[in-house]
Amino acid sequence: MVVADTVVSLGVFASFYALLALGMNIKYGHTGLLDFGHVGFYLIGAYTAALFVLPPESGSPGTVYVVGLNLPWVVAAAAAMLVAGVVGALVALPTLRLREDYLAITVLGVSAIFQRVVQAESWLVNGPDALRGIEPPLTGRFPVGGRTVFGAIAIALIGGAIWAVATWALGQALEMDGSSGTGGTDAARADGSGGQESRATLAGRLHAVATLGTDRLLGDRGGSGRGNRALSAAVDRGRNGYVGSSLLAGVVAGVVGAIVTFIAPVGLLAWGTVVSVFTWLVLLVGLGRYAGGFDAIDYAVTLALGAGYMLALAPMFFLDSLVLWVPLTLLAFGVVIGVTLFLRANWSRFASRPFRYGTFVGLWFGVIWYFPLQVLSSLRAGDAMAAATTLFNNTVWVLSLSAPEPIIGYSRFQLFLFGAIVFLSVYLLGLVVDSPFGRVLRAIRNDERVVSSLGKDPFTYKIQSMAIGSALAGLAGALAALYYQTLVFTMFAPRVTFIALLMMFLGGVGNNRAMVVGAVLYWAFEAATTELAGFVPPDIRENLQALRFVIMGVLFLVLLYYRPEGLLGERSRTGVGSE
Amino acid sequence: MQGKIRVRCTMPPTTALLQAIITGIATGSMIALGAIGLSMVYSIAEVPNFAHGDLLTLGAYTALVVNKPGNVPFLELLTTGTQARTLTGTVVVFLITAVGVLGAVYALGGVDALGGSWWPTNPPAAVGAAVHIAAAAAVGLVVAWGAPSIVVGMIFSGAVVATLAPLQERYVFGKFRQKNVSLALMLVVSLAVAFVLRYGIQTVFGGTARSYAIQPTVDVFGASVNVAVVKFIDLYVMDGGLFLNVTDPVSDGVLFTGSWSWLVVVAILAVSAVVGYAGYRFRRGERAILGPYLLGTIAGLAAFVGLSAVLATGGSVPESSLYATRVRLSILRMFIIVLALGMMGVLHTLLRATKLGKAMRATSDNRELAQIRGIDTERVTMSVWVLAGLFAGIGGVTLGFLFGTLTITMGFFILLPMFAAVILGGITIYGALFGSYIVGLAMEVGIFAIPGLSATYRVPIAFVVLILVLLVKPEGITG
Amino acid sequence: MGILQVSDLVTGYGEAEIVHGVDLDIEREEMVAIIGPNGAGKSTLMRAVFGLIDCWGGSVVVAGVDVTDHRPDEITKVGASYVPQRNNVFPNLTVRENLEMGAYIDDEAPESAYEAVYERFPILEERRNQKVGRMSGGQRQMVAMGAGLMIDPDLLLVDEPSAGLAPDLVDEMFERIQRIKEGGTSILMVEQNARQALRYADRGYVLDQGENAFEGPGEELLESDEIAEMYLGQAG
Amino acid sequence: MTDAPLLEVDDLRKRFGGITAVDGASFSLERGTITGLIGPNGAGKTTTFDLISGFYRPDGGTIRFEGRDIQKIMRPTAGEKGIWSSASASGFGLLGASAGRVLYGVSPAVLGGAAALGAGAGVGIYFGQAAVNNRRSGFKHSRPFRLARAGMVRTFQITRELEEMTVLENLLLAPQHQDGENLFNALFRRGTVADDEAAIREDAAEVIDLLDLDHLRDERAGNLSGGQRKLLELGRVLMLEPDLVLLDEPVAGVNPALTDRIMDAIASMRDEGYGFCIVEHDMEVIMNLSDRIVVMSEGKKLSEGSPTDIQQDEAVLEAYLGG
Repeated sequence: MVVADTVVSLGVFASFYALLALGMNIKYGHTGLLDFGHVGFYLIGAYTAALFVLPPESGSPGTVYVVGLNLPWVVAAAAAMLVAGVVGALVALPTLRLREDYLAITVLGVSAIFQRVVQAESWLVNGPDALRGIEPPLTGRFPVGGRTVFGAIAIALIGGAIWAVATWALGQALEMDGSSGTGGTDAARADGSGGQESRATLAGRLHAVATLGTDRLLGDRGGSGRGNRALSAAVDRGRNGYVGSSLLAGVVAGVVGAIVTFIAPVGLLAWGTVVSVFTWLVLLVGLGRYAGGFDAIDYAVTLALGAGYMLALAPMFFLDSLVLWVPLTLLAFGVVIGVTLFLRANWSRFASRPFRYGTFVGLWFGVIWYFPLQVLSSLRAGDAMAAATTLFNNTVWVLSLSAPEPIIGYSRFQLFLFGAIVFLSVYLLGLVVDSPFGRVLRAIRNDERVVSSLGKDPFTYKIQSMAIGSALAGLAGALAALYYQTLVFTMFAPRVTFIALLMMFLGGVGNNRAMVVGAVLYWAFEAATTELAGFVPPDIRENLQALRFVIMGVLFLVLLYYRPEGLLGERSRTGVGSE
Repeated sequence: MQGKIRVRCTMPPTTALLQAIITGIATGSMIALGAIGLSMVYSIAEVPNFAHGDLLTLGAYTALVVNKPGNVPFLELLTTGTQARTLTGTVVVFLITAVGVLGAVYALGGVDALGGSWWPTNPPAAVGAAVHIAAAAAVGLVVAWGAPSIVVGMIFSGAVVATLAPLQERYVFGKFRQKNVSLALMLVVSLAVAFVLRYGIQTVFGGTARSYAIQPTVDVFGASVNVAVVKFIDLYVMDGGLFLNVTDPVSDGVLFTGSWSWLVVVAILAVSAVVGYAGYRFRRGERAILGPYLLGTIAGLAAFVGLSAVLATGGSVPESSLYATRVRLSILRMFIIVLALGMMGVLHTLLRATKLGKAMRATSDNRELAQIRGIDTERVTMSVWVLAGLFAGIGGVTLGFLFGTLTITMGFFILLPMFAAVILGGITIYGALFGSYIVGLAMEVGIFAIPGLSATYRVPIAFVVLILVLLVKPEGITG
Repeated sequence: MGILQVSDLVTGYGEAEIVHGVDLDIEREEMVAIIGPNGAGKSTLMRAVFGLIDCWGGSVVVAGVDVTDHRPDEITKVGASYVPQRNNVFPNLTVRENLEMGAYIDDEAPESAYEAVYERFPILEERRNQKVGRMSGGQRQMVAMGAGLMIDPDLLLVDEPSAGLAPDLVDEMFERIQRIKEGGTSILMVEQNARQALRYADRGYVLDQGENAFEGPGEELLESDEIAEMYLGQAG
Repeated sequence: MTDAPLLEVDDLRKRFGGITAVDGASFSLERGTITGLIGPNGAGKTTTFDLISGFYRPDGGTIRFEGRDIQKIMRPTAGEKGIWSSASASGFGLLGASAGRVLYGVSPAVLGGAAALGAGAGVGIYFGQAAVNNRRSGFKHSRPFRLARAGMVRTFQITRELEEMTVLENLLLAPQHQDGENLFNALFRRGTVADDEAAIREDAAEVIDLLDLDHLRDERAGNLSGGQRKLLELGRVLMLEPDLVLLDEPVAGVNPALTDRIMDAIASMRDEGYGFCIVEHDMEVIMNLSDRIVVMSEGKKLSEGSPTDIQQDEAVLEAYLGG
């Protein structure tokens, strides 16, 4: 099966939920305002964007709404942010002076009011019935095959962006290597001996190639295989090193890609393969860096555990009877979990880096699902060709190969669009959080009275925080409206707030980048369990879907108890050069 | 006479305001059923429990085990029809009930509590155990015998939820309290618990709406009365006095007819006032279970109702009257009002008359001083959870009964008005009762008073009231 | 065997060590006052003795039972009772209920226990059905004392009984405490009002910066110049 | 107004529930001096501090800072009134519009009219409640940040450091009127903000140097010892450059070596012209440091004078030892 599509749509979900979590993080993580009514601003953003995008006349029969402005989606998204932000500030005005528990409950009430208004006022946004016909941007222009002007532009944009981000990420990975402290590197070098060195150079070479020479042009020489001098220079430039050369490389790669796909019949295929393979390579380098001092044994053990978890699911595939596979699967899972816990308790390698180990076990699980598992059925049928095609399709994830000729489908474009918005939001919020403004917010979270005694009005800051957080929720809502194309009031139940909280605590309270991780993890779990639900008879599928929320809730409680700072934790702010 | 308007009154018009007030009292009672438990947990265990609404849902669904076992997963194997059980099924219900009762006792302090350590006097362990087991068996027998009656369902739900609610404290909230987490984090924790509970119920029962199998008609004074359908209560003001007529629109039967001359009306009012005042004087200066105001009110009302009933003379619906009004009220809603009053009475007695209740109030006032005085505040906390569970179980069944259908989100929708009531009352138990009726009245009267407002806006009105009050007094009405 | 022995007690809040090793010894039917300047750790010491905060070191023995780090309700059961300085009544409970809570560990307080308290504080009988939250500071103090006496304790710990009282009530309060002592209860009180306290106490301990500074019979300490100096410091 | 005393407290009163915490205290203090505020427990010193620094609303009496009533300083500015009234207007305008919609339908005229009516009502309600507050109930503002901006800053008896922030960040937070505290600047005028930040960092480096906190620069404030926290609070005050500093027990729980350093820092700041008002229980410190001492007892001023006068004052000793 070509599961790249599934993963891409998962990424789209994750992107607008990441924005929702980012909004929550500004409110709670940075300022300490517990907003249980977060979903209310998501709702406002979604419906505002919908009304801006919809045409004046009702799109489909039986759809009534107050006004349709028929404006471009960019305007709609901006309006959604603005309206949600203003409403957020207005809601905050009377409620912010309350105790934290009163605040949480009151804003929850406010979000319930919003939901009821949408439900009751049929003239506004079609009342209890769905609001349909929201047209996502540029849907008509996709899929593109490459040999048109629009296709070339799209490819230049998408390919360029992916290239730039991947190059930048590669640079970051190299930097992480350099800045992880002299002690760490020395130790790694000591035990990793030659292998570590050569890998560092390999990654460096890859980066040098990836920048397409633009690093020389800009003098961005960090990490291009020139050893420690260059590395430390990169560290000196701070976290934003490589931005220039990555951007420029992205532009070059985009232009080259566009030209190639425009002129050559196999250009698109070639371009897609190169871009995809490059992203896989960057992922590999990143993981290698994250693994740190992992050696063959570590990789083998994590691989075994990941495969073990996958194997535990095997009875499900081969046994049709529910009564047979459920207990077997549970038993197998119990055994693997037992082994994991045993290793964690008794094996110092695991015990010292449980999260790194856990991440790799999960990764291997994902890798097995993504690559070998998808070709299993073809192989069993003895169709090696089909298996190879599937494998290739999954590898070249940027393209959709199911059509007669390779194309870029709309979902890829959507992922690129939403991903870019998330990327930009995280970047801008990073600026905000690291500025003196963000410092005041964090001070308020610590102790409002100090802020007051230093001559700063906590109230105005809290209002601004509520406005920014709500605006982000509004943006998330706008993207959601564009993605779903249909809005019903039931989509904005308080459950959504809970999920945003979950993603925030999962990633790490107060850590903006972690919101993306939280969102991805949540949707990975969601997608995995949905797939599992396919194996049970339809009449109990609903029960099983509820069960996964139970599991999610229990895991959330466990997380809150044992690791309230989240998986990634709060980004350390000890300043530059704290060594 | 020029000024008098003669109304033809075969069918008096509904007076919307009066109707709204009476419905509001019923709604307030409904909110109070849950708000009592919520406020106890909030003020004594210091947990703003978002899962409380879902405890009510749990209570509502639990009653299905007794009422409609054929619709309950796994239990359906032990049934012979929708409502009838096999012998094994009956034994299972008996056991669940008995274990529920014992579990609630166990929550008060482990095995020692089963031996009676929580009693005001310290009995020998054997005696305590025997009494507890006998009580559990008795309740179990009542439930097993009385099924599938919905009233028995209430007892069953009460016992089960009273056992389950303390588990939240023991395995979740208590653990987090030991870590000294902030109130905000406690809110998040309780939200997660709510999530687990709600979808836990859905995992077992599935997402489809359920309903109880109940006999809508009961025999009252020989007449068959449908409890779920509204009754018409018509009041006529005439030249000569008052006339009251209660009818059942379905059977068209007349449930009550009475008329009073003005003289009698004045006499009844006067005597009731005197009795009420006497009751007040009798108790003045005392702060017992029946304080002066409470006794005065009860005595006055009792006198009023009693005298009215005794002095009523029959009559027929008058041809014309000065003023006539009709209020619609179902027996069910009346039952809810009475049930809420009854539960408040039980709670009030507990808080005022028993040592445990006083310890609860003391702990709510000042936890540290309570410890200094030798109160085992942990046991007090657990008993609060048991009580909250008991009330939630009973309240949940009542809600399910009233709504007609059981849904997964029913508890959550009543949770918001409950929280509004509790916060309005400044997070005190008595304040929450007061707040419940304020919120209930505001919801119903608000819907009535604002034309064009659909009934969907009930909950929003509760919150608008809450926000307006908090704007003026951020600490709540009684805080 | 004394009623209370505190040896080498170390305690504090959070990370701040406030009491650095204090020794106390109280005989039966003795009244002992702890005095010392603000911030000397007097109240902290009391709270540690009664199990409200953890002891970091040392031990507390009441009536021969080691109660170091026991829960307050367990310490109550050995026959000790504590009247804190602030928040020492339940404001939403009536006087009678407050007293009842004082005797919580008894199954059912005998009516004579109430009578005994009412005898000491007649005003409380008059107002037995009144909510304590509506009473004046002096009356609250009486309710707190009364509740502390309900179990007829062997040892009564009193934290600043004179705080917040009008001057004419202060004497009265000390005399009442004196009478409680004469009734057979040992008393340990912390007092800001050093002179008054030492006048009534059999012995006094002076705490300074969380350590024992002086100890001796009340009258003797009263005369000491060093005490005045400790309170007001020396210009240098 | 420069000849007015730096701080003038006149007949200050504050009650909590049934207890009178401050009962008619009056005193004043001057620029470039250190005034000690002492008294037995419960004399109302910390409450007086809370009143002066604007954290509580007084029940009676006035406090003047540099000749201006602090109530006037804490009043909302025209800009704030504008924001509040327009927020109120838009809120009620929205309410009006929805009411119009519900009652009379969607005609734009009705909606607009109802919205305008609602907005008018909103403005009216805002100014109306302000007027009622001020005239009827003698409303007293409690917005301490305005006082800090005017040049009066306080520390806390139990230190309130921002535990999760580093020592450096604690200091960087303090200065007034930072460009980067404005969201717009933080995003769009990053150059200016960076320059501003660099200057503040330089100041902070000096303060860190002065207080000998070098080795702790990047330590989380929550990990500091009690004495170091006191130093850090003092450092924040230094970063603010106020006219008047209110110190609540600056050396409580601080070891002698650090105490000396804190005292030196205070004395040298006094010489630079800062005014100080200090509550402290360590008599040695207060007697050595203060130029003048105000003794409070039972919420009133009992005595006032030089340290030597106070030490010889029988009434003061009586207040401490009790009658």
